[in-house]
Amino acid sequence: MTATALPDTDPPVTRSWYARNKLAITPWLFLIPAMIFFLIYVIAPIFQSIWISFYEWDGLGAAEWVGARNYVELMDDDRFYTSLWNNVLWLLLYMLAVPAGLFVALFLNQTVTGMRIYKSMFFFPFVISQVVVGLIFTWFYNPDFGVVGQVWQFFGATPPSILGDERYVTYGIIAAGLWPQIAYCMILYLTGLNNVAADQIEAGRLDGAKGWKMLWYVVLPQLKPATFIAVVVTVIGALRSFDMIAIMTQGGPYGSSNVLAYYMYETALSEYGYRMGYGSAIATVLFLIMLIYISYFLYRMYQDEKGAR
Amino acid sequence: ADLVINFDDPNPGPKKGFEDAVAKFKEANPDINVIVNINDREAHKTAIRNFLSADAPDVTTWYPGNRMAPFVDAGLFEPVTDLWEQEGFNETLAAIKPTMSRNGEIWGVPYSYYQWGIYYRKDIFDEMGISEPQTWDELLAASAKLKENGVTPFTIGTKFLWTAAGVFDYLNLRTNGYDVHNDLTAGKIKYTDPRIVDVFEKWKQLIEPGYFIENHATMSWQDAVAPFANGEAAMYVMGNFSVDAYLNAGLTMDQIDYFQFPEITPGLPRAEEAPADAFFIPSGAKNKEDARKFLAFVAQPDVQTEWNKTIGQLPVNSESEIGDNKFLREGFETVSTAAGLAQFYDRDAPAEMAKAGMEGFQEFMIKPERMDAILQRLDKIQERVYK
Amino acid sequence: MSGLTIRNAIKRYGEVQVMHGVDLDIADGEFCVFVGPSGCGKSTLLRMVAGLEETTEGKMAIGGRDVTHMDPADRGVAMVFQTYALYPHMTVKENMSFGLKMNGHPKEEIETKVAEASRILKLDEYLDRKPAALSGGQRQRVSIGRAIVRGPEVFLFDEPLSNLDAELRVEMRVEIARLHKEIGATMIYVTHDQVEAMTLADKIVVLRAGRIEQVGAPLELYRDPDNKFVAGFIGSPSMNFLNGTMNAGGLVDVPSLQTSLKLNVTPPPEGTAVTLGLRPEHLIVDPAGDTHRIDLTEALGGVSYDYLMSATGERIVVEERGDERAVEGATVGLTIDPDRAMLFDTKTETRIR
Amino acid sequence: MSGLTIRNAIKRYGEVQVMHGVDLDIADGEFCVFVGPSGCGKSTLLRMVAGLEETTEGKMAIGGRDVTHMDPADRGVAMVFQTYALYPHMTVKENMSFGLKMNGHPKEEIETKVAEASRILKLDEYLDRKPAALSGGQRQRVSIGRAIVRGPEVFLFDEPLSNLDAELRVEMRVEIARLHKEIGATMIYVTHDQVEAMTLADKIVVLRAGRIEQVGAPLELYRDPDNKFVAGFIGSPSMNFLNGTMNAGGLVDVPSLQTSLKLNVTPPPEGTAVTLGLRPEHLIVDPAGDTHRIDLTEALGGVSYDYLMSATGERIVVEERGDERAVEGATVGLTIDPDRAMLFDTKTETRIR
Amino acid sequence: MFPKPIEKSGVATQFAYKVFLPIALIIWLLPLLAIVATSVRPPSDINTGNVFGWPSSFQIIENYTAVFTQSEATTYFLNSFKITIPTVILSVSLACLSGYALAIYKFRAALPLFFIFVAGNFVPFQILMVPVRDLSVKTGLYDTVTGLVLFHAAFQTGFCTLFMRNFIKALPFDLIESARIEGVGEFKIFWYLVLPLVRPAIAALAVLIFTFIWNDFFWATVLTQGEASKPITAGVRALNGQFVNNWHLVSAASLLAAVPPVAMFFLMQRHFIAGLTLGAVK
Ligand SMILES: Nc1ncnc2c1ncn2[C@@H]1O[C@H](COP(=O)(O)OP(=O)(O)OP(=O)(O)O)[C@@H](O)[C@H]1O
Ligand SMILES: Nc1ncnc2c1ncn2[C@@H]1O[C@H](COP(=O)(O)OP(=O)(O)OP(=O)(O)O)[C@@H](O)[C@H]1O
Ligand SMILES: [Mg+2]
Ligand SMILES: [Mg+2]
Repeated sequence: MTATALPDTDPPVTRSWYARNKLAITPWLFLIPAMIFFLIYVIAPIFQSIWISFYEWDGLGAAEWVGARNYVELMDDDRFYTSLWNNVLWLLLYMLAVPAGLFVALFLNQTVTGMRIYKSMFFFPFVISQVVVGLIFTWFYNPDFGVVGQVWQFFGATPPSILGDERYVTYGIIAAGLWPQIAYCMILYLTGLNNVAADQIEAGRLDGAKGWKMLWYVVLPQLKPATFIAVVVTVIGALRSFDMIAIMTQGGPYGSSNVLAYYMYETALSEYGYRMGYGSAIATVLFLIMLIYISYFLYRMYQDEKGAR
Repeated sequence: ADLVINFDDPNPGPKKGFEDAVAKFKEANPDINVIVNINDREAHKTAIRNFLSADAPDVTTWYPGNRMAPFVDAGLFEPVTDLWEQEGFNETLAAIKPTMSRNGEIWGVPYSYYQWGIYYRKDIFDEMGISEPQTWDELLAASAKLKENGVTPFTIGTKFLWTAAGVFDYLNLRTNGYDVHNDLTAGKIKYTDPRIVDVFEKWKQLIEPGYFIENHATMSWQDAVAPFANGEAAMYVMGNFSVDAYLNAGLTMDQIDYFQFPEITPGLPRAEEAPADAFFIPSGAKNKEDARKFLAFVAQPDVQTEWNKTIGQLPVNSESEIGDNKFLREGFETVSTAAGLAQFYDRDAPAEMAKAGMEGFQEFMIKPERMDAILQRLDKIQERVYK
Repeated sequence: MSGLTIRNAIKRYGEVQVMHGVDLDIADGEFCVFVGPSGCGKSTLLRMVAGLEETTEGKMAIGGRDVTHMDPADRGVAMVFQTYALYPHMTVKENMSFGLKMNGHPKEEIETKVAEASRILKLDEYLDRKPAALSGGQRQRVSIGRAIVRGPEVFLFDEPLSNLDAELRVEMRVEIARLHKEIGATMIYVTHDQVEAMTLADKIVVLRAGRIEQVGAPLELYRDPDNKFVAGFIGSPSMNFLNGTMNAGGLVDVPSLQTSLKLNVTPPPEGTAVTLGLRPEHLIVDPAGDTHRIDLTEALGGVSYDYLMSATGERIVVEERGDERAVEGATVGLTIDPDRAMLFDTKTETRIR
Repeated sequence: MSGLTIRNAIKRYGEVQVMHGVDLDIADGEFCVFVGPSGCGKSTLLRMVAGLEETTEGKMAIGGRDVTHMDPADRGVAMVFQTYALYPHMTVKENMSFGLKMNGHPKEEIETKVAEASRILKLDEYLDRKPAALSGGQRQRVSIGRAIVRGPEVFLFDEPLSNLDAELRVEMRVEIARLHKEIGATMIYVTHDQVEAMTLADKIVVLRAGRIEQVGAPLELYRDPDNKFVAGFIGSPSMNFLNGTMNAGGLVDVPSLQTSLKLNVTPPPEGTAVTLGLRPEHLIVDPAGDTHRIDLTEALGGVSYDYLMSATGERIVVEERGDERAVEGATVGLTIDPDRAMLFDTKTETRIR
Repeated sequence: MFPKPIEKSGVATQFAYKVFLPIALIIWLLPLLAIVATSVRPPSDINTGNVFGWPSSFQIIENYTAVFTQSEATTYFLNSFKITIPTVILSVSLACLSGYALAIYKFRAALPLFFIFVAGNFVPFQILMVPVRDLSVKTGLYDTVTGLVLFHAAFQTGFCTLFMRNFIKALPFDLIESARIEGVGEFKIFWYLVLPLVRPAIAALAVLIFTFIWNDFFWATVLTQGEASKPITAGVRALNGQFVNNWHLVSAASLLAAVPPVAMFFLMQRHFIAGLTLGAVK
């Protein structure tokens, strides 16, 4: 082919700067409002909190720089260790919501008439505020006129004071917290089960996998995304456990049901608190724990995104 | 001019008392436009930090003693020493003057206070032939007798901690006296001091035989009224504000009565718990002139008389009249003859110490065997808080 | 012996009946292909054989054993799915050994069987990969391997190649033919693809709306269909159908051809409406004629398709080969070999022989 | 005039270069089809023309205007996507008028244009339906309609029919051919389908790995490919390739045929390794010969494919027609028409003419 | 489908399943049922320990009206709506914009920015508490509905962006390209094309955020103090203090507080569940 020069009949059009850089600028125009909000209310405060944790400050007067002293004090604070240990308990026991949710989901994954209603009723607890759940269970556990008390008395036993006994209190609150959380995991699994590949189940049937074997070898691996999310939301739920404790015990009796989230609030903002620096130090520790999960989650997401491209 | 007042009790009685007083004040000062904000007490406790520094009202309620210390120290309250001079409060309000003072100035004007003591079921006592105990031994004997008859001697609800502090304060005041109370809350005495240990040992004498109701850690003070009302428990170490609750729970004036916390160390001058409620002027107030007018107004004898009749408490002004109910009369008798008035453990001690201390009391009431560990922990905290 | 016998099999979904009493015998080692339009029940019948669908009524026997109500795993069948249905979280090896493992076979036996299957299917290199890391063809091979390992009496394939691209499809088709030769098991194969059906089958079963239309060897169906449906279904491009009537002399009047034909059949009564069937590959364009106009020609290189329009408005497709091709727009005639024309009763659609 | 000129177009994604200096001229009103193996850059080139991908280097002009760095909207092109890309929340009419409306064309003008397009595509009945209520073919028609409405100089199609089933595909293919005739705009069409390419194109562009292998009319490419790649790519079944060497007399030695052939080409030097190309449809099985064994035959009715194995292990496919068919396992020979054989240089893969 | 459909098992199993299902439901909802029963009892039932038995009389109207007459419940409810509805509107709008930008445009900062939004969504509230409260006090937003709305909207932006971005990303990109070829501007593409198409996602998200915000307790505690701006969750806690020992009233108040999210759930069930699983699983 003869390499004739292109017939440039039209003079090159001069386009405005915006027109030329349209695709580079537009996304920022869309992003700016959200970014500003997020920066002011989420990103900046994280760093401010970390910064405050190096101060002694009662929220009124001038803040005093104390370096790492708040952290040193934290290392020697029994309440902190109680809270940390309770957080660990929360993390571990809250995880029960995942298998329990799966179990309920399996139980409900049928097409009997009225199943939709049953499913929604089972999901119900998740929609209710944790404040209400906390109140319900406070009453439920009441040894004198709560359900637990009545049941014990029916059997002629002295009802335990679940929320008043350091041995039971954390477990009692976690059990209350599990109630909505199981419902949440159940829904995740129900939708997961909906998407389980029918052909793999059939292949499994031909391969002779039955019951638990089918569940373990064929179904569960397919539910991995649901499980992953269930674990993530449960971990976050466990570490954020604030409402229930605030309502049910306020960390009591004598701090034995405290967790970091509530302890932080208590130190920083409650009637006897106003140690902003110390509270921030606790929050920072909590944040660091959460950061492990956040990083893991982002890593997973990064892998997915890479795969998608 | 506008006068903004923040008040801290939305419950019907107190609210009415306050509103009536405000109405009267308006009548007397038609040119002042009074604006009131009424908050829930717990909310008020957290909110005050913000509004004092950010958007100060002209008058606010708050509590004397150590509770006012942070704001006084941060310069957020206006001293009213001159007002006291001018209006002669140094005489009429003398009872509360010490706790209203700090750094050589006086910081507010109290409008009400109330006595603490032991409220009891007179009908049960009568039935079992028990009379009002005057000494520690009599108290123990009365308790033993109640227990034998299937009645728990004391009700209490420690979910919100301060109720336990009331018991502790009384045991301490009666065992060691007013000065030890003040020294302890001022951080001058360790918790492992033998005198304090002695208080706990006394307390043990009530705890170990089971003289307090079970499950008190899950109950608020109101919850704890129930066993008292239905006869499962017969005594309650409480403040006078609780009388309403007894009546609401179905008890009649005849069924309940009051006695002073019995003597423990013989001959010790008797000090009492008598927390006061007061008005303060924030230093950021815009209309300080009218604010002072209002403070002067609420200290007037007739105003305090009316107000305290409405809320069933004691007026601070010595020229006011006491409501004609047996509790108020007995209460007035109790506090006016006391050798010293304590505010309360959690008002006298710094907040952080108070919190830790009260948790310790609660823990002790449930696990008395941990006494040593608890006291050592309190020492540790004390060391840090008062440094 | 592991042939399959189906007797009067009926399938209902609630009220809807989708299989209407199917009778079928497949001999041991035979390669049987089910074809038919979408929704005719091919998959359903196959899945009834597999045991994945309940057989509502009727009997089913494999190798003489009545399997009608047996569990899928106990029937001695293996199935290869259109979607491969590989377990995505298992390696190729684990996928293939899963069935044996579930049934508690000893480890060494599993090893040998997997190795054997992997040899047959040339999968040795991929044994440790997960399905996601395989191409479509490789995945389908694994799913066949999974079937082989279990050593079933009957292999079932449900459109196994339809997710592959054209080239791979050809390759895998040959592979499956080879496999059948090598292991000689009975195979039942569902497909939409003419070529697959014609080339793989020992026996083709043509289904329509839950009923068997005809069973026979591929060329038998091509050459001697029982009815218009089968005739139209087998062969590509499809057979041309022209309306006609029997006239007095046993001749067929075909208006669109502007002629009458004498076919080698037992003529039905005079006046019967008949349909004449002509395969595109059996027609020759006659440039000298003038019965048709050439609407469109498509030259594909080796062959061309001519779309002819008759005066009656009936369309005819002619497959042309060789280098001389018809020109669009030209007026032409058609040369017909009456021996290759077929006749159908227009009403009943059955073949008139 | 609205032809397309591409000069030395280069496309890089980061480090990876996917188009290697493409030069192409498409005349005004021409129907140009891009074919090539998957990943060769067909879509990329089309999208570069559309302006959806930046052209890294080189120039591109439509109707004489340099459009290399223009916004897609300003190039005067319209594109029809494989996925139709209809706006699901708009009716057919709104879909077609959306672009004009957004660019502020007056209402009446839009009305007329949509009416016109809808007439051409016979969409009048469906104007008020949403895409979800349309069949695949109708959707594709709407997406073409959307392109027509804008009255572009160049239409771009990226595998527009590959989501349709076989029958519809044929129908829509004819439709597109008709459309091209009717509006006569320049069209560029990407496809995988041999038949589409052969039947629709005025000009086929064969791409391989980001380079143009050959440009020409369909039958030109079929009959006279420039190289082995094009020869193998065009035509189905693919051309057979046999190894050979030039011997002294200008003859080609073909071991698998056990003979030497004299082809009508300028013979390369003696000893050159050459590849002989033979189309399956140009071979005839000779039952009398004994050079090959018939491995497998596939009878499709009208045609059969015979898979022949030579002594050298090279495979040959022969397309057979007519009724006499070869038998599997038999030993046969091949009859070759040297005029139809092609010769390629084995090393460079270029055609030797 | 797993487990095996119950219709395919024996009659006995089917029967057992159908019988057990309601029993399981009752056990599951026992705490709730108990509190419903309590909320209609007269106080005397509670004092006499009649927890399971039939209420000695039904005080539905008395108890529920008492909640409103004896407390500021009306204000609390109004506040909850005043907080929740603007928050939903604001955060969803912001997220539509940012989600669109992150899903459609390929620029280097897209992924890091997206990850920051996602990470922010998981941050424990406590680390934000002190500075956010401080900021609110300084700007006069403390103890105002506006303050809560702004914060909630900002915080939820993380989750909403994650949600919208993934949803928009799943739209066929062809649609956008097609519109670009047609000369439709970027904002018009967003407005006329993307917004209508993500309506289901917006609905799902709105329902979800509504429940989240309605049920928020922590920030209500941290950022409000008075009756004037307290939402119902914090209100219920306050009522709990006020109605001590009046469990019938506390129960009634609690149930009332749960009504709007529950109603939301039942009315918008499809969207709600889609929201949960979309937002989470994708
Ligand atoms: N679960 C079911 N409930 C009701 N009807 C069904 C069910 N499964 C299949 N059918 C019906 O049974 C008939 C046969 O379906 P089947 O899947 O066997 O067709 P097919 O021949 O395999 O079609 P295709 O070629 O599209 O795969 C269809 O009409 C279908 O609608
Ligand atoms: N965004 C991208 N980044 C990097 N490489 C790309 C990108 N898009 C396409 N490619 C590469 O460019 C080459 C050409 O791709 P293109 O989609 O044009 O192929 P194609 O011929 O259309 O294939 P197909 O027939 O499968 O559609 C491929 O090798 C592909 O991997
Ligand atoms: Mg099928
Ligand atoms: Mg492509």
